[in-house]
Amino acid sequence: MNVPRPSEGMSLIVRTVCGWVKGFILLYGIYIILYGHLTPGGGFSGGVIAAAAFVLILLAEGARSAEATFSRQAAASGDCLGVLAFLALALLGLLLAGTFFANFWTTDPAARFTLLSSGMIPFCNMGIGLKVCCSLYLVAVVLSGIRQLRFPQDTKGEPR
Amino acid sequence: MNRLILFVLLFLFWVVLTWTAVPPGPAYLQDVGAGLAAALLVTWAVGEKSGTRLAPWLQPQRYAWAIVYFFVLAVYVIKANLDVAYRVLHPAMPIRPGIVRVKTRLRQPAARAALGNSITLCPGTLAVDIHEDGTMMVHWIYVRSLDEAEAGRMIISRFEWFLEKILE
Amino acid sequence: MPQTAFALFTAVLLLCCVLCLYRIARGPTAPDRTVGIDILGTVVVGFCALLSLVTGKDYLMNVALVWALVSFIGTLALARRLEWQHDND
Amino acid sequence: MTMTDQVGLVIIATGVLFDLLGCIGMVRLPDVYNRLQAGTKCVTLGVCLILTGTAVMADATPIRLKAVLCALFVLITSPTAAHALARAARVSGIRLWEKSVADQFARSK
Repeated sequence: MNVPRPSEGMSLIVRTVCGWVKGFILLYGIYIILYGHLTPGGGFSGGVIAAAAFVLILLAEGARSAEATFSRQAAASGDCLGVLAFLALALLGLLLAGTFFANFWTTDPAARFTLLSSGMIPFCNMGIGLKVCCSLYLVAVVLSGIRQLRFPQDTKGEPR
Repeated sequence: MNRLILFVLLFLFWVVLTWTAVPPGPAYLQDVGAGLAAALLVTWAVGEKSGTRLAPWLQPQRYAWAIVYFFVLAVYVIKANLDVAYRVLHPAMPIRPGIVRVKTRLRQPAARAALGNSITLCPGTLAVDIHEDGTMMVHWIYVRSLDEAEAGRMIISRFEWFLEKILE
Repeated sequence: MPQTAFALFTAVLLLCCVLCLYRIARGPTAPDRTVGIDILGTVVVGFCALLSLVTGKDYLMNVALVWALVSFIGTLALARRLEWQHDND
Repeated sequence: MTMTDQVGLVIIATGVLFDLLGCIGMVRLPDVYNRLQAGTKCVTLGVCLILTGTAVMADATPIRLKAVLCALFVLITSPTAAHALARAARVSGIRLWEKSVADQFARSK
């Protein structure tokens, strides 16, 4: 019997519908991240939704397509970058305003309920969102049992 | 081209998402700018380089047929629901299920996917699988014909005609 | 009058959830249970919409959208697992 | 209670009724594929009708727009999920109900 490999996708209908909705899911995740200070949501939940878009690609189109869209190397880098950005913002608060995590960029109180009305909070959210998105995607990759698919630098032959 | 279409659609989606109850003021420019940036980012991340041609997107008759198709599909969906209600509430449950094989002449993946979803929503049928050559496996709740051509006439011809005009 | 109607709708939707839970608990095979999970997820989207309508809060519609999305991806994951489980045995 | 409210209530009531029918079908019918048929068709239409009713009745524009988006999303993804499940069930060897008349399934590739 022809054994399907994890690197293959699901049937044609699922793959096509995945191609239609994946961009919108990712954009929705970014919307939740950016508007975290105005509506419920924020870095973590938005990051989860953005990761869901990539997990959808991993499930429907297979590991190879997922690797081409969002490689594990890039995910690992994004993971670290998110944490570092978050920490850098906290340290900037320490440097510029004297307290760890101080909101050093105060905005006009009259301009409430707009996108740039809460100083550094959206930027912190972006850092958290990047971190959560990449981490959860990596978790899904590891759990989906495609460990056989090697990183480019340590592969010898054709990846399975 | 594919990326351009995706970008426009994503930006429209963003505008719908950030729609406010009050008429937008000058701060709305921030929303639009963030939307442009986010749509660009998403297009770069998941957009495919090749595939779709732009020309079919600019033919207005396709949109007109799509709207007609939507209403036709709505009628079939309501019929399907009444059909299910009849079969479920009837004490004897008049079902005669089976998986039959039909063949579609549609070529484009998008058209095939739309066909599969349509026959899942229309009375008594459920798409189970589709092969490269267009053979579809359909689960039918009340099998009326085991012949490939006749079953095809009963199940998919009514949608194929529309989808050929919209997506092929 | 609308309040009574909404209470009735909620009761019926809860009944739907109970039926889905019955199928999840009872279903003889794994795909049966997965069907129950899929349908339960879709019913909950309707629940969120009703809640959003009653309370007038638009963020509950966000919850409905996210729920539809996560339920879809969860069903795909379960379906994919069923396929693999058979093939790797 | 205005006219639009009444229309919206009727739409939502129809949707809830179809939801209930779908769930009853899911409990009563004999095998996975039949359950999937009843469940998917009725619950998809039911939820879409509830969302349409919400869009008709709601007084804020964001709720309306998001309800329409959500209805479109459910309309596209719910049949796809049903298809994936049916294929997975058939591939993993779940038999059809014993009174079924045909099984012409053949696996792709």
